[in-house]
Amino acid sequence: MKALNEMKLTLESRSVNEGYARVAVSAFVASLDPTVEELSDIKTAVSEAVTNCIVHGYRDTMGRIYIWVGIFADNSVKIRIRDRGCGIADIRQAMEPLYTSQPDERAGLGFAVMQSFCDKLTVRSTPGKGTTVTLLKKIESRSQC
Amino acid sequence: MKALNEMKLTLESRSVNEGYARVAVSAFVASLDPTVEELSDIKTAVSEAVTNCIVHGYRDTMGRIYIWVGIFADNSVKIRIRDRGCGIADIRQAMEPLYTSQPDERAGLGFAVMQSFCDKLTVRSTPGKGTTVTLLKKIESRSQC
Amino acid sequence: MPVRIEKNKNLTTAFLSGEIDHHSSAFLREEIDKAVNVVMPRELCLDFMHVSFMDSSGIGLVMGRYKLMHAIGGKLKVRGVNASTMKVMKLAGLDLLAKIDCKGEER
Amino acid sequence: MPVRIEKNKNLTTAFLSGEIDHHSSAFLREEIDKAVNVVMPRELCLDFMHVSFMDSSGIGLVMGRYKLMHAIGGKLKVRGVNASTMKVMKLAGLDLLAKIDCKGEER
Ligand SMILES: Nc1ncnc2c1ncn2[C@@H]1O[C@H](COP(=O)(O)OP(=O)(O)O)[C@@H](O)[C@H]1O
Ligand SMILES: Nc1ncnc2c1ncn2[C@@H]1O[C@H](COP(=O)(O)OP(=O)(O)O)[C@@H](O)[C@H]1O
Repeated sequence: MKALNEMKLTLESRSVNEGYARVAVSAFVASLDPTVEELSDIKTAVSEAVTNCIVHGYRDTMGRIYIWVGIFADNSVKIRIRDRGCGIADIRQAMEPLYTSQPDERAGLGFAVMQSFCDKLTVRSTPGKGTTVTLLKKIESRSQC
Repeated sequence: MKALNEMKLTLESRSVNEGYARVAVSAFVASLDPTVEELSDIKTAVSEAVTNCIVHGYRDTMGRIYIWVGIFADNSVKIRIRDRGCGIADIRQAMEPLYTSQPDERAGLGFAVMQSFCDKLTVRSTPGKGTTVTLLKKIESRSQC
Repeated sequence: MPVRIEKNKNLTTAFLSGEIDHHSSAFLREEIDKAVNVVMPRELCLDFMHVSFMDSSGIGLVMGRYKLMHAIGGKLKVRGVNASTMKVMKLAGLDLLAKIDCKGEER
Repeated sequence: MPVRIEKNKNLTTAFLSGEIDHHSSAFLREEIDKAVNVVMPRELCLDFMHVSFMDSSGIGLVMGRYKLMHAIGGKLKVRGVNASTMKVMKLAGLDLLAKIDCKGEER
């Protein structure tokens, strides 16, 4: 299915860009007229994925974060967030709730939040090459109600 | 001079993206703490440049608009807006206030607005290849006041 | 970008709202011209009270309505314009064509 | 992401505001822990009344303060949490650790 409208955004892995990524994605999705709750779910999931690129993917280095957002005719949004950082060796373990490789700072709930706040979550990763997270969220069209 | 922070945004040449481009650029610039007037100047200039890509550059075709924004240590913002559309044969004429190639719909004031709302405007274009508009705006740091 | 139009032979008012750009202005132009062509008012007022943004696409909108009112022997008034929209209008010299009231000036 | 802290031996309250994410939470953690280590209060209240956004970085913030208060024999209370922040807290089971008042519930 081709997107009705799509955008591509490239950001540097500075933590100040976490907030910007949330705004940029949610403003783009706004054309689907989501509810406040749907929009806040999207913001939260995007925040988790972008933070992971910065905190884990690039850790103490600086790199680029590639975001793609597509809006579809069935009122769904697909958001792809990609880094070219260290990658994940064991994706299954990484996605377990409460698992984190940085227990002092992180709660290990990023993937759990993405999973429960979106309709579908896909994670692809190659150690040494980077990680791609794809989020899918259906927006209940309010005009259909 | 290297940018303190930069972003790259690619949009399709749909008129609905004019409003989104304004939001995306101005939210990025917000970290420099601009005044309401400075932010609205930037929104207006961006709106003119993006609209020109859609209305003139790609006219009845669909293409991509490439936006780059850089924030600098001297509190200035550089915004580059580029299309791969039809290009401009005579840039001097195009930039004259009130000149427009579409007199029924347009006022011919897009470049005049960009010029007077920014500190510097550069236009580069190659017929058949596309147009690049670069806007520079200094933000008066409020913390310096 | 919705518009509400109060139709009246003496004074027809178009209450604009939201952001006026190339994307929204075609629709506005159509709606206003439809009303003007039916009512043929003596005066048309464009109310910008709830307009948060306008670029040079809005100039074409105002200019075109000025010409239309001129053609039917009527007048154009613009009111409730905020500071940034006023800046765009002044650049185009619209303040020389029509009476423009800024936000806060009108009662 | 500023924080105002009302220091009191019985009840120390941290009034958080804005967006809580990885970027802002390190600063918050530091400020709150500094105050707690000086005052050693019997109860710490995290006031979320003016927090507009929180992701799982905020979980670490609350969890860490829970552990700190536990270590000094005190209690933790969380109040003024909005619906979307509550959703994140519930996912982490924070409602089982500390008393959480939602927005509108408290006087
Ligand atoms: N983009 C990424 N690059 C490398 N590793 C990642 C990335 N995202 C997640 N991980 C790994 O997966 C683990 C779990 O992630 P998550 O559930 O978001 O929890 P947290 O971010 O709190 O650690 C992380 O601790 C990290 O080891
Ligand atoms: N991106 C572009 N691609 C091709 N032509 C352009 C572009 N931008 C501007 N032009 C040309 O320059 C003219 C003047 O532009 P401008 O001052 O913005 O006025 P307007 O958009 O109202 O026509 C346009 O009418 C068009 O012929």
